[in-house]
Amino acid sequence: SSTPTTSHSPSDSPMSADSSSRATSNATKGKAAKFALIINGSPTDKSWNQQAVKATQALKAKGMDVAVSESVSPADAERVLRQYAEAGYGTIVAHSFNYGDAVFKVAKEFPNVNFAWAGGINKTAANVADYDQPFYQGAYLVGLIGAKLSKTGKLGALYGFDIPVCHSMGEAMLAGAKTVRPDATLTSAAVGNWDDVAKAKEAALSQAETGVDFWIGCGQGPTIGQIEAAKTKGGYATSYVGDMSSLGPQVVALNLLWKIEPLFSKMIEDIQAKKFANRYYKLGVADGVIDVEAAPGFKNKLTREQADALKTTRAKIASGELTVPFVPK
Amino acid sequence: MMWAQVLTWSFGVALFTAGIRLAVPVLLAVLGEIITERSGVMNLGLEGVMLVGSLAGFITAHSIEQSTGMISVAAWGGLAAGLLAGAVMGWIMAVLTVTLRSDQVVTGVTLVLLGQGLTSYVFRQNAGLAGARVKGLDSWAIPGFSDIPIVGDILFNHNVMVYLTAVLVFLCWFFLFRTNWGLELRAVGENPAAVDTSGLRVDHIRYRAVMLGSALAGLGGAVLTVVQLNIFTENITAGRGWIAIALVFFSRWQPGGAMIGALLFGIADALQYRIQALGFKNIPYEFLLMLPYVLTLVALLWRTGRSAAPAALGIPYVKGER
Amino acid sequence: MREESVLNLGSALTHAGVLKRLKSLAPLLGGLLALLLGAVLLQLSGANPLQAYGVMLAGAFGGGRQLTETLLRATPLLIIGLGMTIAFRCRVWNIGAEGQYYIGALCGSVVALALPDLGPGLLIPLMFMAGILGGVIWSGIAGLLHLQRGVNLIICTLMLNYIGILLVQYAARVPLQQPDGFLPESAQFSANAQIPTLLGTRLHWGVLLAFGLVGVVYILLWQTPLGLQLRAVGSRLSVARCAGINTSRSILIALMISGGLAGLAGIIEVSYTYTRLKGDISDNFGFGGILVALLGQRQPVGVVVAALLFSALMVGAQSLNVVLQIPASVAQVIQAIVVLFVLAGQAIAQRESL
Amino acid sequence: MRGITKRFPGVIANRAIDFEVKPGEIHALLGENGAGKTTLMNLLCGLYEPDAGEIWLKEQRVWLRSPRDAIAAGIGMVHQHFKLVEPFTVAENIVLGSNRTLLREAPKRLNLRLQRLADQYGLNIDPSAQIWQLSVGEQQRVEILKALYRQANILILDEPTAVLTPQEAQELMATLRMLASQGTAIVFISHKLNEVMAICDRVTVLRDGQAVGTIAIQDCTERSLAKMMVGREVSLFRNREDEAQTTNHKPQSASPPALAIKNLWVISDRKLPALRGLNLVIQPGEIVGLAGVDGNGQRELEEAIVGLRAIDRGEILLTGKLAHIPSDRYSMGILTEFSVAENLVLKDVQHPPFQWKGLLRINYILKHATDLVQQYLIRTPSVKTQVGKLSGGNAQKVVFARELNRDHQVLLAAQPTRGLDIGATEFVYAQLLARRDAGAAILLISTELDEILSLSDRIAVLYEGEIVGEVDRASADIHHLGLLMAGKRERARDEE
Ligand SMILES: Nc1ncnc2c1ncn2[C@@H]1O[C@H](COP(=O)(O)OP(=O)(O)OP(=O)(O)O)[C@@H](O)[C@H]1O
Ligand SMILES: Nc1ncnc2c1ncn2[C@@H]1O[C@H](COP(=O)(O)OP(=O)(O)OP(=O)(O)O)[C@@H](O)[C@H]1O
Ligand SMILES: [Mg+2]
Ligand SMILES: [Mg+2]
Repeated sequence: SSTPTTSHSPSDSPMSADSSSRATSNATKGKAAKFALIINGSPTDKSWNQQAVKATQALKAKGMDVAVSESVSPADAERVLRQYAEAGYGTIVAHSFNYGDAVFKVAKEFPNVNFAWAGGINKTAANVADYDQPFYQGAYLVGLIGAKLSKTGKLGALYGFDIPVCHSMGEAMLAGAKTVRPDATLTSAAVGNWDDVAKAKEAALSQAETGVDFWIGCGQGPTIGQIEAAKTKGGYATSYVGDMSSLGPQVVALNLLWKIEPLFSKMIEDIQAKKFANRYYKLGVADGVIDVEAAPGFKNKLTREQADALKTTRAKIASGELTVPFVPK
Repeated sequence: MMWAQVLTWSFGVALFTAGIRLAVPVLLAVLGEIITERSGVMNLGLEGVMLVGSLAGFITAHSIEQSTGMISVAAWGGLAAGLLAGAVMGWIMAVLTVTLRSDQVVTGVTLVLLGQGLTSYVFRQNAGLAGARVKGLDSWAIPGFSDIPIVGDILFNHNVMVYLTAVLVFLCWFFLFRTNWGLELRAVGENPAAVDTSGLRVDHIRYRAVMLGSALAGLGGAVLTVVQLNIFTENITAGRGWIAIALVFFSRWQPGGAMIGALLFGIADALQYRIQALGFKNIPYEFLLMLPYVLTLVALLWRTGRSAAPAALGIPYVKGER
Repeated sequence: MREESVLNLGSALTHAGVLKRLKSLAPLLGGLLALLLGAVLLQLSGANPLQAYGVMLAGAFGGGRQLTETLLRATPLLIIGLGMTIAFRCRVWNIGAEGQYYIGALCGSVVALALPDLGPGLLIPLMFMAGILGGVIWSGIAGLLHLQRGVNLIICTLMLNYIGILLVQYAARVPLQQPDGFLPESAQFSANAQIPTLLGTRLHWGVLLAFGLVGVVYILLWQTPLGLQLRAVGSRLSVARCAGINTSRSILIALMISGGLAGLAGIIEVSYTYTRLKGDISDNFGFGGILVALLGQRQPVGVVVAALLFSALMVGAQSLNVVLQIPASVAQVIQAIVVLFVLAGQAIAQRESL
Repeated sequence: MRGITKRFPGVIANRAIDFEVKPGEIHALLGENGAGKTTLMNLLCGLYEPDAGEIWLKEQRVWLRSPRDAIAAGIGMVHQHFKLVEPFTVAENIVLGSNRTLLREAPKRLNLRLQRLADQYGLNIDPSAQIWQLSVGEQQRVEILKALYRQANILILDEPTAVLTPQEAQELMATLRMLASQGTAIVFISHKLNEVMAICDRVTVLRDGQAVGTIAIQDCTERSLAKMMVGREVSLFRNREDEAQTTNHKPQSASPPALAIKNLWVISDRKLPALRGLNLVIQPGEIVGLAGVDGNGQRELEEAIVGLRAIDRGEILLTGKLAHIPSDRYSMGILTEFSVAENLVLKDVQHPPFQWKGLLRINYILKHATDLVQQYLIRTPSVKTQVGKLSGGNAQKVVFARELNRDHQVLLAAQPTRGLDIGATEFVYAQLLARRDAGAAILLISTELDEILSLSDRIAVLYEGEIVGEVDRASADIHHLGLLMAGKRERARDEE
């Protein structure tokens, strides 16, 4: 099983009769030591959720007490958050923008507990941090390679929903591509769903019919759909957030990675240094949190120039010399 | 300029080919449900049945492929597993609704719940499945026919399951209307008391119908994972089971009608993606996504008239009741 | 299926009374059997079943707070389930609760966003009314297509589910999106538009309303002429028609009541739980409500029990996830098994002969 | 059958009944509504299993656990409610379940084979017709042929003549006699004593689930049988001389008609005109009997008057409230899932005194029901019992009680005594006459000429959707009416 399991002593149980009083005392003692993550889907999605779970496993390896709740619908978020807060978890990460309101509500009741949510809109509180997902920075790098790998110069983007996180990815990829191939164009579409792979494949196929042969996806369903489409129609796709190349070793050229572990570690550091209040974590390419790398099967297929371009542009973004355009709509 | 793109032959070919592809898994489920409902049982659990079929098919195909490396054996094995898993789900449905006579609607909805729960449980328990994929079936252009311009591309250049599904439409019709089994099955759906007093077992016939129908739905699910997508993800059927139930009404319980309905829905869906791909940006994508559902409703406006529903549909049979 | 009514209390006094009483325990036995099966599953997932069930039980009923959560989670299921009870009593197969819930939430949200400064005493009832109206309209469309054009009701309501949800997704992303917002959601409702809680608990007025509705629906079905007529239509259409009952009207009424209640559940959830409109505002409450209505045997009190059972399984399961880190999918399977076995038990209890 | 006992929740339908039939005899099974006749026969054809008792066939004990066992044992039953699949053809219904091959027999060959079988038994049937296109009489023949096709040597008929026209009944009896002469044992359930007297060899009478006795037909009269069934003397309205007191009744012809039907055209389910310019006027205080062979538009007329069927042309003028005794109580009269009490108030719940400020007055409704149950002698364990649990006759009484208890000016009584025992029939007749005397206008639709003749003030004959003749009661003549009812058909046959 890939689900991390922690051994709790019975007294950790939020169910025990005097849980709330003990919870508070726990909270003051070993606050940062207990870390909870709640996710909206499956911990094995090869993407958004799995990356976060993977990061908690790294924390666990460092000796932290870690718990994960999977498949928590936004309707249940408030209850689950509260349950963790009462159980003495000092840091609770709500890994979906849909959890926002619940986080702020519960955070007010537990001023000693630190919360973080995946809002990406710089909405914070004294004990609530927000963390951004600047995938668009990575998408720009993807564009550099995509422009070269594409024969037609037509790039495709497929989103779960046409929301800023997604929309900016397509636009940034196009911007990146145009630097090496001015005639590059972008075709984008939304599937209305994060996980309907069949639908996404069909959408990607219809893009392929218009000449698209390089894709970036936003959401695991759309991305898997693109990989499948690339397998049938030819072309290349990009992994979203995690390494999805096992689904199509021949066609997944790049992995757009979100390395969440540094993000979580930074949060814990800040908490210990009492710098957590109102933090907006905008960790991207510069911090090594967002990264683009050749997929394992593609490592030696990239030309030297391509690898270099990746490297130098990444450095430029890191140094602030280059700002990737953010086009949310 | 965009309209010019729409009105090309290649656009049409791609559209209809995609329509057929999208129709196949749903059509199998519709055929199954027609058989089930013709016997008087309404199985609203199709979505769950398809899901279980899709996972069972995928796991089987994957493990055969991994252990023997025989790709086509794996694919057919997977499809058979989907069929079997569907039948097992049908058996559960039949025990509850035929033997115990519990309400068919609630049992069906529960079956969806069960299917969703079981598949995510099994999938998450086996971490190896997450990135796994199978080879599936290659497409097979029918020699001769596939060379016909346009029509050949649309109809005769698919994988074998597409052709098989077309054959199944015919078989399904033949079974229902040309065999004694079919006669008895339809009689049970119209008037179970008549069948009972004729010395046949109403419950046995319904068991067979529900299990056969669910098996086909399971096969539909397996086609989705084993043949079309070559992977499994949670909730992969994404509502296709429900669409199939709607299409049964559209089909008026006729296999031929089912094929038309499934194609209509598939083509509407395919069209919707292509409109997006062509960049009609002023139409919000939500409205494009609605297109297949709206079209199904609109199409039904023209299929009214005397209801063709089996008279005993949805009604548990109790011996000797007036 | 046996219909129970005030006028028809069955035969507790017959010679088979004792046997019947034994049989009436079948659903309970079914539930226990399901838990046994669930125990195997839990063991397979590496948990101690007894401990796990203890955690689930404590998580759902272990104290005032836990009970509160169970009640909160049951509220939308209960409201929708009650509406469906009326629809199903009239043999109106409305499986569009999900869509009606969404549209109800949409209409209520429009009011909440348009009149943020209105006092809650006025605003909340207005929102509720708008929510009900939304559900009524959405179910009414299905009703008109069914009655006017003869389109099957199951399909109408099913298709309108998809359409309704997409409509809300659009509304939350474009016209109602918060002005400076990036996320596809409306602005958060003003405090006035969030249902107040009761005396410092987390329970809110909607919970109270839901339980009040139990009585209302009970009275409507069993103690009013309208209820009797709706049930008559559900029992046999042609007889009802002969008895001078306007059957189309009855069908429309039953449909719209169920739609209206689904809409009400929608705006209550959005106002209290989500506090804003977005594309994802339901955890399958529509289907849950349908299940609860049928599992509760289309009896208002039964619906309460079913809704609580359902919600307790959900809340307990999540607790299991939090406390013992048992994957939520195990709980989902257990939930489905419990429902299936309770169903089987109910069916056995209802059979005339064993 | 020896010592047969069968219980239902709340009722013992059969108590220790002994019953036997010999090959080649026609054995009548008599009893009031709810006496347990149907139940006993359902046990014999394997639909139920007895709680106690044994069944012996030709000196051998048999266990009939399912209809399949019964069929194998050579027992065939024609049920009171036919067990036919409506959208299927006659041939398909007959062979249903007896062909074990995979492929179906070619329709042509099958039809030919069955045509021959039908001819052999002298049953006039078109094997290729669909059931829903057939008249009730024809459907019954299909049922009989179905039993014969399975080589039944015991044939059970549950109230076979209740739904037949006199001519059809005659034909049926001839068929039964022929079958008996070939050695088939026949059990014949009926409420019509004259038929029983005419064709049966022996009679067994049930009362309250118990066998009162078995006697040879020579040893009894209609009157003695009636007494055996009911347990007291009953007067029979069967012959017209008995009802002299009703003949000199005068309708209030001066007043405007209570029911006037003008040039009525109605389309049937088969999209054909079922009524073609029908005209009929009924005055307050008179009973108009509408005679006719079933299937000539009776059902459509009934539905049009009640408002269940759209009127194509013409109009129906109704003064005052309408009460309706439907021809098919299960699809038009009562809700089997509802209690007796609920059924009794079904039409009036929205009015006081049954409701008060929008709420039902439950206690009043229950009391009302208790009163009506006593007044109309409805045999039911309680007013809260589901009507579906009552016997056919008692279910009909529930309809009667409800309809007659409403203050109506017009009463539409369609086949009001179908399936009723003599006691109940007597009661119904008395009620109808009392209503008329109270000033109600009554339209009596019946396929039983006897019934029409004994009750009507005026008689109209319906043929192919038209009134083909109207006669005054005084001048009515059975022969003439019979000709009118079947007139055109007779003539057509003559011309051949
Ligand atoms: N879940 C169910 N349980 C029991 N019966 C059902 C169920 N769903 C549908 N039915 C029955 O199936 C048939 C068709 O369903 P429905 O009544 O919704 O169709 P309809 O559109 O009203 O048909 P019609 O054209 O006759 O009006 C009806 O006889 C209905 O009673
Ligand atoms: N399925 C059943 N469940 C409960 N009670 C039943 C059932 N069938 C029959 N009964 C009861 O058994 C008794 C005998 O009924 P049965 O139908 O045998 O009467 P019958 O003699 O055929 O009457 P009728 O002349 O009215 O047809 C009645 O009191 C009836 O209410
Ligand atoms: Mg009877
Ligand atoms: Mg009878």
